[in-house]
Amino acid sequence: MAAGLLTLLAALSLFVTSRPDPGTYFFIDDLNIAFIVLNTFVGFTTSVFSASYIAHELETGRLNSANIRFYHAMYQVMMFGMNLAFVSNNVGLMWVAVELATLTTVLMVGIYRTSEALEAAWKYFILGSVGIAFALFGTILVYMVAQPLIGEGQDAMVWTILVEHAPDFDPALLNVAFVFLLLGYGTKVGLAPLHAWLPDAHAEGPTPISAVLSGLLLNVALYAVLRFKILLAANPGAIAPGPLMMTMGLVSLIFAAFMLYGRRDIKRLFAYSSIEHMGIIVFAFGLGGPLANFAGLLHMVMHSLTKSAIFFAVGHISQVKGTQKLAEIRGLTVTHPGLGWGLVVGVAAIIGVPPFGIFMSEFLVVSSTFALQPLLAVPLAFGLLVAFGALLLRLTEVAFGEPMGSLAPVKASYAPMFIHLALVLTAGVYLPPPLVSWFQHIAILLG
Amino acid sequence: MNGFVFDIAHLLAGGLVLVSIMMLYQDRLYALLNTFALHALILTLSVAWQAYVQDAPHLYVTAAIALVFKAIIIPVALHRIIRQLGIHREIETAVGVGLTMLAGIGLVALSMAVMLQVTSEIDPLAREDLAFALSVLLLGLLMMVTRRNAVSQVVGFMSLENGLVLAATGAKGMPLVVEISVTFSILVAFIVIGIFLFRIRERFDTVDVEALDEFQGDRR
Amino acid sequence: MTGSIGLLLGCIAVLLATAILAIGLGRSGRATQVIYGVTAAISAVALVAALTQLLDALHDNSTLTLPLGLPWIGANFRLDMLSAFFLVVVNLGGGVASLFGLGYGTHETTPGRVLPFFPAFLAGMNLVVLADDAFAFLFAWEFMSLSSWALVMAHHREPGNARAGYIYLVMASFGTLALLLAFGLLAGPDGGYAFEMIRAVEHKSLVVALVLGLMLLGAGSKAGLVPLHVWLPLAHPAAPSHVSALMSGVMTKVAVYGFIRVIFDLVGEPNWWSSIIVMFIGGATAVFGILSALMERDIKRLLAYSTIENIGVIFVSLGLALAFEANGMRLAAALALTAALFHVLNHAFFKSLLFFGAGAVLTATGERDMERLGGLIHRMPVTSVVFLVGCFAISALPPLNGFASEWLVFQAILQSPDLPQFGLKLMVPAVGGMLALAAALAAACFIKVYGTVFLGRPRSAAAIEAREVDHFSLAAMSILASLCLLAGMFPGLVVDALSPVANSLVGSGLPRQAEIAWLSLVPIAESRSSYNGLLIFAFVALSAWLAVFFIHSFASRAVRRGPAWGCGLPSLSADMQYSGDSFAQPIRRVFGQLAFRAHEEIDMPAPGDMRAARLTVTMRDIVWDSIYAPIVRGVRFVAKRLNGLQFLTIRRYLSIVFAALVTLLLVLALWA
Amino acid sequence: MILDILVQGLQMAAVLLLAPLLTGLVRKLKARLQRRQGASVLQPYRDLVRLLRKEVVLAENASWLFRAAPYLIFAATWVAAALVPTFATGLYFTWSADLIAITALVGSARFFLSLAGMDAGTSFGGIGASREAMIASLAEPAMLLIVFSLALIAGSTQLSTVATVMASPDVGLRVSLGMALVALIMVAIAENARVPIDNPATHLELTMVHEAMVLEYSGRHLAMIEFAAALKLLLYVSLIACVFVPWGLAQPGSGALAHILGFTAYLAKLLVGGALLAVFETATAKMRVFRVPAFLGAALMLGLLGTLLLFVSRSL
Repeated sequence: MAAGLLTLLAALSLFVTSRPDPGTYFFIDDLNIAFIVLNTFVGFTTSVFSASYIAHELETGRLNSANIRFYHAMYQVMMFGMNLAFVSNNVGLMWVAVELATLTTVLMVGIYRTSEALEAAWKYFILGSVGIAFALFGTILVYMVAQPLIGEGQDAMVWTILVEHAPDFDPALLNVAFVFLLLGYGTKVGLAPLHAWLPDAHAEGPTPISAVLSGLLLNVALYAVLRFKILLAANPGAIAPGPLMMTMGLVSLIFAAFMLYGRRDIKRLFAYSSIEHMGIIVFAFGLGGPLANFAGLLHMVMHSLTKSAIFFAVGHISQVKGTQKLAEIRGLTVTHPGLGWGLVVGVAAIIGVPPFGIFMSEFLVVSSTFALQPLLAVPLAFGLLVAFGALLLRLTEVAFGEPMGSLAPVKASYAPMFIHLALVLTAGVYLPPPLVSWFQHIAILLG
Repeated sequence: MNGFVFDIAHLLAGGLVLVSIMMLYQDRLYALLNTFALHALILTLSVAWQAYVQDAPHLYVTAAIALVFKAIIIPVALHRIIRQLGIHREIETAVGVGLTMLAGIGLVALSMAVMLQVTSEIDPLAREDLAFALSVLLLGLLMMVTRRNAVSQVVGFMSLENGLVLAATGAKGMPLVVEISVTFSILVAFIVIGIFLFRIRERFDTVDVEALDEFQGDRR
Repeated sequence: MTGSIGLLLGCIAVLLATAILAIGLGRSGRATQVIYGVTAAISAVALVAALTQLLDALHDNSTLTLPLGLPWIGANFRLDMLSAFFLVVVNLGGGVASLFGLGYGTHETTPGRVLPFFPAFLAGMNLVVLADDAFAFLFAWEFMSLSSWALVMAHHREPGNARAGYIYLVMASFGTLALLLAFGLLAGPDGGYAFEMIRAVEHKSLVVALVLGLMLLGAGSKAGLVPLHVWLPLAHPAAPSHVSALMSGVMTKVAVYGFIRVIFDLVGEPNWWSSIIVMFIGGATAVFGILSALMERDIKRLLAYSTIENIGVIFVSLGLALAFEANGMRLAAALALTAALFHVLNHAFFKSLLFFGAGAVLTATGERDMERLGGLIHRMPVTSVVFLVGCFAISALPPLNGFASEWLVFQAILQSPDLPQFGLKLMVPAVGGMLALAAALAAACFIKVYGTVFLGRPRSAAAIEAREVDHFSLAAMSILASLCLLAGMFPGLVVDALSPVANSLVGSGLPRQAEIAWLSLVPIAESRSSYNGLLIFAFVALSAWLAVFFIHSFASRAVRRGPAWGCGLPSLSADMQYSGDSFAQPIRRVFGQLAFRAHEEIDMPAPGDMRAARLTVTMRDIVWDSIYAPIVRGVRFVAKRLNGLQFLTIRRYLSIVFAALVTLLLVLALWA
Repeated sequence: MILDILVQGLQMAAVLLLAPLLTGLVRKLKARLQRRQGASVLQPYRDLVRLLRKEVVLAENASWLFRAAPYLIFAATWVAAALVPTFATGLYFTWSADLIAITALVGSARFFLSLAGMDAGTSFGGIGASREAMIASLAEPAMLLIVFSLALIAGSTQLSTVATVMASPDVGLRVSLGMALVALIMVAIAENARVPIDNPATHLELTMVHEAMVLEYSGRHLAMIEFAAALKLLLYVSLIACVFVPWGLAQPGSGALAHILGFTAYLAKLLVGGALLAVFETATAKMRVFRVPAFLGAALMLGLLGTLLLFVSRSL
């Protein structure tokens, strides 16, 4: 927790200190500051949440103290991996960092050692490894593209240098590279049809990990995709990455929206909702242009905050009710008003109703779609509506109606959840101009 | 680049693809492991040749790692695991061997078509290398997809990694960091797989992947 | 006049603060009084501000931009004639509902689930009307939906309410998405979301047509146009009664506002054929709504269906205005638009009144099922009088206000022969017939309501023991009843107040009415048609008084009480009265087959058999069956099919990844 | 102006005085047609006077509404009847209601009558009210379509204007006018509870409509309701007369002679109307209640057809 706070402070200091020149291994620009600040903030609040969550797990004997030491160690390694991925200027190093973060989460997903947890971790691991392989192959290809122009050695993997030379790269090979990178990192983002690991990993691991997975790890992978997208966008001869990303985004959105209906496990439900939102974000970035990129960024931030808040609530709910099955949780607003209304507010935010930030970003996504690809707005709106219906249906059952299940009071701090929700609420009503201009700058950077 | 150098590289990389296809053909686990050892051996030779050609001594390290870990330690370890766990020696296939081979040929053709078409600008050696590496990668994946045993899937995954190593070494002057990360990932992969196999052994009588699938949440 | 818009926004801010305060007050006993007191006061202030703007001779618009919402356009607000009028409707409804809530709210079992959302709901409605850019509009619109959803869910433990809330919010979201698409079309690729920018652009005819379709979906789903009305009879009754009144009386009007704002203000010149669609949907809505109401037993559901009918009337009138506007007949367009707005106002009056009455009955008896009520006229004297006024007004009978606005609609219909298009010429009289049918059925419907609930003898113990409700509730209802009466007697004054609104939208208003002798209502010319509610009222009152006076003075005034004639049967039980269902039976036989696939089954025992005979009536909701049920089935089917993907083996998942890779590579190979 | 108000007052008094006479006339003619002697044409006046003198027997459960309704019904019908031009057009207050408002005013009276029927809490009142509501729900749209037809021809819904236009030669004979006339007669029969819709002379519970509603009424209340019924009959006859046989109506501002002439013409029209009604009622049998929708549906269709045909003839 302390470490989390420290890194958060360090991240915030990035705003004030002057930026170091890009080195061979590390660099800082607007894009990664945005990700880092979000990452460290959610990482910090999650560690606050996990303190009370894990304490409860220890009490109920689901985990022993050795597990917990392992858990906390892995948590820090994972945070390190993610931040490393953000600051690395070397595509190879970035790859290593992403994989580091992935592998640690694999271990944490399997921490309960139940057959379900092991199964989820195994699936995560196998699919993740294939993703790793694809991403590495893509990275090698990028090097191969760059090597004739930049020369052998380190420089051909340094992102800042790659971008400079991108216009002259061989477009055809770059295309192949992007296919592999998109599939490789896209597996981590959880894009359909590469998403299979995501719902199970969310459902069977400890809830703080679910929060971090949805709120952060997906972003890390997305960050990687975006970096390479910039590369591709800079090359006029290459295929536009947009249509590819838009297709995958839309498929993810609509697919996940329908999948939401069949869910019986509350964490798996919100895991699918993460797939859905990742679909929207990737769609927005695929659309391109300042407005859509802005919307995508905003949506990403809002989704991270909201989804982790929801998982905070869900964690306590499953602890207090002793189950994750949706059918066994009823009338939460009656039995546990704080948690219940927290969940209601969180879900209201995630399904995109005002006054929450996701409404604004969805408004921007849909409307910029209209501006650029009017016909795509219809399936987009359709997917949003289907997902809306599913989540609201489950929310109505869980939060309202005759209460069911344990009435035991919750021993938990609501602070992380409500801080997140308050931020989302504020963003929905008022975005501070500096933040806006900063995001706009990034949006232009993303092309 | 003289013809001889090219021919040897071509031969070795082509051999790797050939062995990959051979692996698809195997229907016994032991034979599969032996074939994989051969696969790793050829990879070692190929990497060593690249090291010689590119005059990059650090690639010899990679070659050595490939030889020691992949050609010797892993096959032996897997032999032991199979014996200890009493796993069925026959490979259960999801798709018939004949069909798999046919698909394999198709995949090789596809990777040639993709790679040779798009890499007109870089030097022919790297070009060949990449095309073969992609073939190996796809064949490894095909193996994972069409075989049901956990062991054969692991083998498939490792042959996929071999393809990556082939690509990485083929890329001239690729910084060391990549090689290290490749081996590192293989190492971690193996360790984790080992842990999982062990844990799975704790609870299951078989490492057949399908047996795991009964434990998916959300079904009840 | 930035002052008044600032004041209004301030009111909204105070309402939002009140909502937060309500969370803070929690279970405190005074919370109900404090919250409703504040909302009543704020609504009164906002009402005065809006009225000032509406009646101000200068008619200047004022705008205000706040640095909220979408960063680069900010949150724009604008107070013009149209928004001023709707603000009057919103805040009048809000104020009276707060007043009613002061009394009604004390019976609330879970005030914590009502009090925070009530002010938020009011704030949302006010914001919609003031919004001057697409984002602020949709934000407020959806916020309004959300807060009213929370109010619908206040009594979530009662069966059916959760489903009502669910369907409500899904339909609301559907509407919002339709509106979003409409605004997306209007804003164009440059993202000109401010209404000012949309107004300035000349829109293509295809865009105009699409926007109209989307607005019918978007605003129509909120207003309750058939077939998008399904949520309305579920959600309105589920909420506490003063909220039902707001939802029916006011929120549906905000939807009408949205339609008017976009179609009349933002889009510009309409297509003439689009008016046919609007009119036809309006007419169908009116007839179907009131027929459904007639078949209902639950008084609040009945009122909700009747809201659908009135929305139909309003949309018919709006469609007429569109037709006239498209043909450049400004005066006729103004007439139709004025009629629509007048009806908006009237419906807000009497529907709120009726919902309050239903709430009072609910408080007094705990019953919503009309078949368990009866004879309340003896137990609740004041409520019964004001409720009668409401029933009379909503039945469109002179001299009350409902007739005045329907009369204007008919006058507008009579202008239709001058339309050049043949389609319109044929359509308009048919729609007029539908409206007349709806009006006649409405009268039947409210005879049924009043006759079953207030007249006759009590049908349950609860009805026998009913008590008159508190003074706050009575005051709220009395205010609305007198407004119904006033608007009915002085329709000319209302029309004058609406004239600048029509003027700002279609470029013409109706001639000034206040100077006409005897305060008559003369929309076009005296030789064409005129109506004087005041005189009719005076004549009827005078004649009735004369009759009473003469008869009581010169003939008999003796009264004797005796048992009612029961065909010689010794004792008439309350069950032997005519029930509401039996009242509606003839109409069900006439229209039921068509509208509800009604089916009657009589189980008549053979002679000598002592078994009781049974009559079973089955009715289907054809809209649900033919539109929504297939959608639900479709979503379920797709979800079930796709759900199989959750349970694949890892190998199969890998196959999918593999297939994706191969596909992409193939695409590349072929593309290159 | 004083004179105008005087004429208006005359009209009010005239309809009040003539209404029972028309009812008596129809009854007498019917009796004669059925080869009965029948009561005197003045019998309705005697009935009214007798009823007014009797005490009222209220049902135990009856509320204030039950007692107020007869006066309101009477007043509304009276006002409506007084607003239809009978012997002169352009009366002083004629503009205070057009044809739509007059129809609606009759509807107001019906509203109270139906409510009063349900007040006592017996099944008779309910039966009557529910059947009345069904009939009205079809008759009112038919009436409105007739109004449309007339308004399309005359360009107005103001009865005085309509009558003036109708009297002018340029209207001519039109198919739609004929349809409107037939439809209006059908509506009038339904509204006044005459054969074949209802039988004002029956008290058989299964066939009653109007009488069922007023079953609980007695004494002066019943008198008021009977009076209102008579006024309503007069109203419809006057309406048909004023629209379809507008000749002889005194124009505004014309002298006393014209008014006397108009009044004579009006009396003659009433006589003919009453006679036709009596003949029609004698020649027809009452229909089942559930045949009524078909009857009124026909009126509705005629009205609509008339309106549509007008458009056709106009645009050709």
